[in-house]
Amino acid sequence: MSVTATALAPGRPARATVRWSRRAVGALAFAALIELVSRTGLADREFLPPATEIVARMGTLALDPAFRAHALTSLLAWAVGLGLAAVAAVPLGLLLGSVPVVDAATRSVVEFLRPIPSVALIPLVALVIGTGLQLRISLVVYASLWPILYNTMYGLRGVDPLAKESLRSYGFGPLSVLLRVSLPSSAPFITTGVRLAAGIALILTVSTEIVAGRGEGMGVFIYFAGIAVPARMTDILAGVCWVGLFGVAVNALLVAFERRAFRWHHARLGEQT
Amino acid sequence: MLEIDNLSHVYGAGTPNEHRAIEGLNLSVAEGELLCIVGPSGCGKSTLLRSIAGLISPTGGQVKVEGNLVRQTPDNLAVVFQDYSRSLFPWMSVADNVALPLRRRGMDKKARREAAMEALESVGLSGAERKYPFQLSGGMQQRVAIARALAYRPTLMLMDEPFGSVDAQTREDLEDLVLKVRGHHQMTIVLITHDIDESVYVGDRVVVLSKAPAHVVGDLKVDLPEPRDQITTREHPDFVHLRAEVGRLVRGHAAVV
Amino acid sequence: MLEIDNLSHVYGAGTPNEHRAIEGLNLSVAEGELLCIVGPSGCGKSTLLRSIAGLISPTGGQVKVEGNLVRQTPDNLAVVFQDYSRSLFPWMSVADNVALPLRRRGMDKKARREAAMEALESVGLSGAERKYPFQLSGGMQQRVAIARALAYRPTLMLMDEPFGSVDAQTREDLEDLVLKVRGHHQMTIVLITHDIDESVYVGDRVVVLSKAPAHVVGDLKVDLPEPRDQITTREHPDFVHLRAEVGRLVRGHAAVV
Amino acid sequence: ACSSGGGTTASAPPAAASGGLEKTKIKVATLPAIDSAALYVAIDQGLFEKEGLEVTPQVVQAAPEAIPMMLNGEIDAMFGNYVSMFQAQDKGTLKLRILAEGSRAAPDSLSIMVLPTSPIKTPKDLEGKTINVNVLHNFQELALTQVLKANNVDPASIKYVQVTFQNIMPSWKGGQIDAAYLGEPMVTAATSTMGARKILDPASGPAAEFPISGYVSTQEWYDKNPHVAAAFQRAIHNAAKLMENNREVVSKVLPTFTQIDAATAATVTFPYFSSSDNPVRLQRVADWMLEARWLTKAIEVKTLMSPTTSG
Amino acid sequence: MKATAEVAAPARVARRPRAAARRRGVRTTAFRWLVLAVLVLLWEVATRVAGSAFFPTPGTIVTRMQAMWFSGPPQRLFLSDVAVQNILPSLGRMAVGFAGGALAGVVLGLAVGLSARVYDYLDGVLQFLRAVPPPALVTVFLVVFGFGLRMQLAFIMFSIVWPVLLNTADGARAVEPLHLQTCQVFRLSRAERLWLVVLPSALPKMFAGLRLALSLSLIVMVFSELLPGTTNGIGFQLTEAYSMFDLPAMWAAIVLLGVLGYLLNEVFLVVERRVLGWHRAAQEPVG
Ligand SMILES: Nc1ncnc2c1ncn2[C@@H]1O[C@H](COP(=O)(O)OP(=O)(O)OP(=O)(O)O)[C@@H](O)[C@H]1O
Ligand SMILES: Nc1ncnc2c1ncn2[C@@H]1O[C@H](COP(=O)(O)OP(=O)(O)OP(=O)(O)O)[C@@H](O)[C@H]1O
Ligand SMILES: [Mg+2]
Ligand SMILES: [Mg+2]
Repeated sequence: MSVTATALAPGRPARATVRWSRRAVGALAFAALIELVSRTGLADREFLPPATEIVARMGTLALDPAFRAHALTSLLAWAVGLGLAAVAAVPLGLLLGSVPVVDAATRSVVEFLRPIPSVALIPLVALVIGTGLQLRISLVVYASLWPILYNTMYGLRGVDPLAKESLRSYGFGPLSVLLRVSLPSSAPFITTGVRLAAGIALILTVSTEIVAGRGEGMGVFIYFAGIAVPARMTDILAGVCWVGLFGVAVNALLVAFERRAFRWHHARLGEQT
Repeated sequence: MLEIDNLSHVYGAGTPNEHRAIEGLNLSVAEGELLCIVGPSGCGKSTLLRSIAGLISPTGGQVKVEGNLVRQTPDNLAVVFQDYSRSLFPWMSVADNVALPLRRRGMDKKARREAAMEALESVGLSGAERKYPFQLSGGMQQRVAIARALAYRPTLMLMDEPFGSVDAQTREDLEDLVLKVRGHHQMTIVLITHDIDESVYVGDRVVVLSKAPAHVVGDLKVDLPEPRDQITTREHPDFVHLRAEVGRLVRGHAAVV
Repeated sequence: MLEIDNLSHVYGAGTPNEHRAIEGLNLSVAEGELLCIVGPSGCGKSTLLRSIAGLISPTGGQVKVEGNLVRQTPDNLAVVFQDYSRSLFPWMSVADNVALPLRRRGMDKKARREAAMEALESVGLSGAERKYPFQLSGGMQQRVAIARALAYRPTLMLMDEPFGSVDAQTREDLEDLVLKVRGHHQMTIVLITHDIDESVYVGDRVVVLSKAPAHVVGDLKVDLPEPRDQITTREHPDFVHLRAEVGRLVRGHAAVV
Repeated sequence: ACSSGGGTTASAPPAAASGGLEKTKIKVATLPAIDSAALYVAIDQGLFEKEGLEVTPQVVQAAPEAIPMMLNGEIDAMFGNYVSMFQAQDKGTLKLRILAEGSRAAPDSLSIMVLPTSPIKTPKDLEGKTINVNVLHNFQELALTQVLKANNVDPASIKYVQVTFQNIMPSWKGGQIDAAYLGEPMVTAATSTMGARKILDPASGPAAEFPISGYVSTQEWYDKNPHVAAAFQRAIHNAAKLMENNREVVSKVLPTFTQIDAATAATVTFPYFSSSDNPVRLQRVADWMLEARWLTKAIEVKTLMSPTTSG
Repeated sequence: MKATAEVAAPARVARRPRAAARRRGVRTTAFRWLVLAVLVLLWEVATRVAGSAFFPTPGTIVTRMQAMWFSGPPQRLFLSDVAVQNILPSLGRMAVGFAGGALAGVVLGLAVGLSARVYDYLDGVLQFLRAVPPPALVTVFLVVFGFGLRMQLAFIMFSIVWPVLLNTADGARAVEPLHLQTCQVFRLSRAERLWLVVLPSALPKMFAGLRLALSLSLIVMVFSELLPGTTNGIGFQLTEAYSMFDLPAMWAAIVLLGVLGYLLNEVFLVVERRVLGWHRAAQEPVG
């Protein structure tokens, strides 16, 4: 159970079964809400089918090899994009976060580039590097770079100065201090950045496929379901739900990783292991 | 070994919270000497220590270690910080914390580990090496910080109230440990303490600082028979005399009036 | 006032780092009493304090404050933590830090501010109220934490090595301050210290704990003439005797062997 | 296969060999819409093969997206609507070459429709109303403007909003657009399932047989591959001829590249597929665009077109 | 007199570092502009050499921006009608969307970060929603929120809430345990703990999220202006320009977005510096 619960509402940590059943309750409540909105006609059923139908369709889609191929392509683009973003953003964040001159020099450029929407870039990127998987991947990298970069930079700021001084006093240079103190100390927050980026990367993969998609991909599947007459809303939402579920799974994996890798962090904050 | 020449430090110059911590402080420490610094709370002792370690650049005067002007941290220096709990790395086990600086010594993993274990044992912490700092009591954390500095075998060791959080017996043991290590490894040690008895017992010299802005108001040579001993030394008439002397000097400059 | 009954606490039960900190500890403190606790480093003193404050739930036994089982923090309780620097809020000025708990006292802003200023003055920190904790020396931060607890006017005050980082003179002044406040406001105080002289000087009773797992190995009533005085009390033959007694008990259970 | 001409593939018919094709494999971007059907029919019926060409279609969502692909050589040619193409030509984005005409609006293949309950009864009622288009400033607007003028309706009073294909139905039913500008197969679907009423045919009167899209390449590509271009044009025209009287060949290919199922494919109204190129009718599009100030200068369409080589 | 001399001395000492700091500030600013100027120059050269219609030169772009947006009367800050009709509504949408999303993110983030129970109930659903690609949900948004502004705002909020939420939750969960124990000891109420302790210590991380959300809101604003029913806005102009192959206009919109992003970020940093003053100071290595 989380720390602050101990602090704000002292009590025993909930057991894993309780926690999972709570999650199930949350998910069911959400599904029930959609079911209700759809069945009562609050929203046009044609455009927002009931949850049960969506879930049923998800089941049949899972067995459909064509859909699985779509999913696999998307995941590949997602994984490569996110990986590249992390590999680029963490060192960059360390550099910008620890050398103020570089930060100052590049800030105008970085802040100028950041708010440029990737849709606007699609034709330009397509022209320069082509329209295959590399287009998707580069857009994914472009969008998911920022959360990791910023969380790295802000994470560095939160490092206890005394911890840094300790290492400095033993004659370690700035680089060692960065790698041995600043990086581990801000690692939990950087990982939060990666979790954020994972979500953004997923959204971007699918969105790019929807906007510029051809070939394979979940987005392509969703796009084609959308241009059918009438639009196959159940297909769209079932596809979307698979994407969402994948997001949940990725997040759960990352959280589990955090718990293992940063035991010191969670334990110190009072979490019971 | 260490020369401090007309040192001054002003915090937050130009802000409403401007504070002159040190002003016109002169001090020199010979090789192998163990200098104790006492002075009223908030007078500027830690500031002085940070200047020596090159962690802050003083706003005036200069510090020389082994003849070199201190601009960044001098080589072969170790510091035991007053705020020991924050100076330990929470993501490392106790053993790793102690072994970390030894990387600078070019030791391999095994050698580092052994040195760390030895240092931990010397401060009475064998058995705690696998724990994380937050799993230790305050006094144990302080001893980890001491062990880290000892394992490093510095030529100049700066200790800021290093025995403040341990019980009387352990404190005496640690005092003797420092004396022993100093003898073995030819260390120069600057030790800040509030315990007047301690300053006289471990010091070759005791320097008393004034209240802020700090400067030297007393500099006493401690000429007690070596080796020192917790019982006989403390009963020595010179000890009693020196301790009263230091006490008088400190009391003349206390923080609460 | 305070009843501790067969208290035990095990950290990390079932893990490789399992540690029995307290076992079968019994203790009771009367209303208005000032109890000093001494014991070897890492024996479990802070753990005991946390149990009394309801910050951890002990794995065995029970703690009662004013007859009520402690499940969460009892009313009108103040703690001065051993890790004082971490217990101050870095985003608040010193005055705000001290005034913070007074919100629970239903005081308006002005009254809170006045009470805070008064408490700061009593610990020798008037003039520092606008500063932020990181702008203070270690000893000053510790005094802020003490001022915060004092301003709160608790009926039960728990202090974990509260005077560890201040100079000798200030320490004596603070000891007298605690004695004075206790007399004025009918506080019950539990004070952990490593300074044996201090424990005898301020305490009505001194309890000595064994090394881990901690339990009571000595419980001495201090019957020294009131009011106590830094010079005459410390010269009193009973003082000298008691101090030797406590010293013997502690030494029998030191951490470094 | 061989990169240079000569049609060395075993199955290459003699016609190809004599044509001296510069390359035999080409990629063409198409849209997942009925208008692209000629290309698929030509593939399906082996018409490209007969010319010694192997054509790979690449479905894209909209023409603007294919232009970068064409410019960086990922594709050889593309199927696109003239309005976009002429705008690109006008802005210098592209040096255009029209390889073959593609589709023209047939009666009832486009339609302005309203829901059964709507107060809009005549074209005149459309004044001041909101109508959806797929993309602003495109052929839909261009054609409707002419037809409205012919019907005495002020075209400037119409509010066009851009609504993606998928969202036309919800916006229409939700009342956010007053009348829907639909193409096939939505016209058929809206008529049969919702009882929607037709108010106006945007492909009538002055805009009858309005040319919508064609197959284009860059001028540069055309200069390098004149024989391929000619062969391609022949195959497309031949496919169009085949399709003129034979719904079957079209219905058969529709489900392979659009989201139209076989049942719908059998009933929808097709556009006209051009079996020859006609600069005159195409010039109309450019002229209207200039009139609407969508072009900065006049385009002489004839200079962009290839000589018709098909029978 | 002695007293004056004593007062004067620290003042003299004081001025020095301050002036130095100012000089440093001037130097970095100059440096920044220099870097920018060099990059723009390179851009100009590169686009001239390439000569591609897709990549107009910065000169062309700026001329176009000026003609399109900044050719208005001086009393309207030179904003043209086109600017007033497109840039202002966009900024309005963005501001409301950002405010709403940020608020929701902070509130939800605190709830999730502070209460294990709320975390358990909401975690799954929130993580699910976070991964859902908004473009695929346009139809659902349309059905639930209707056309136009409401849907655009919902869209922006839905997209930017996540960085704020996650970072706030992380910050709220990472509060120094001893701070919370201090609160507990002094029996501070829930609200006081939240307001006086949890919030300030989560602020630095929250600001990281807010800063991300700020430029994200600019991006999503553009996205939202591609949604059905939009009739104005920078995003609208951008797509219109693209569909007409008016590449200088498209680049003008891109550059405008970049400039807006830069300016917003500078404003943000000023606010951050004020709010997090204590944090910066406390983190600065002494001296
Ligand atoms: N970062 C800072 N900004 C402003 N003032 C500071 C800062 N650090 C220390 N000071 C001030 O400088 C003075 C000296 O501080 P220092 O920590 O050197 O004292 P000290 O002698 O070590 O005291 P103690 O024995 O209590 O640890 C104090 O009055 C303190 O308020
Ligand atoms: N969170 C924890 N997890 C595991 N072990 C712990 C934890 N906290 C304390 N301990 C262990 O419990 C024992 C008692 O700790 P405690 O802090 O109570 O000691 P103490 O008597 O206050 O010592 P000191 O005088 O050094 O402060 C120590 O041996 C310590 O290692
Ligand atoms: Mg100090
Ligand atoms: Mg303790």
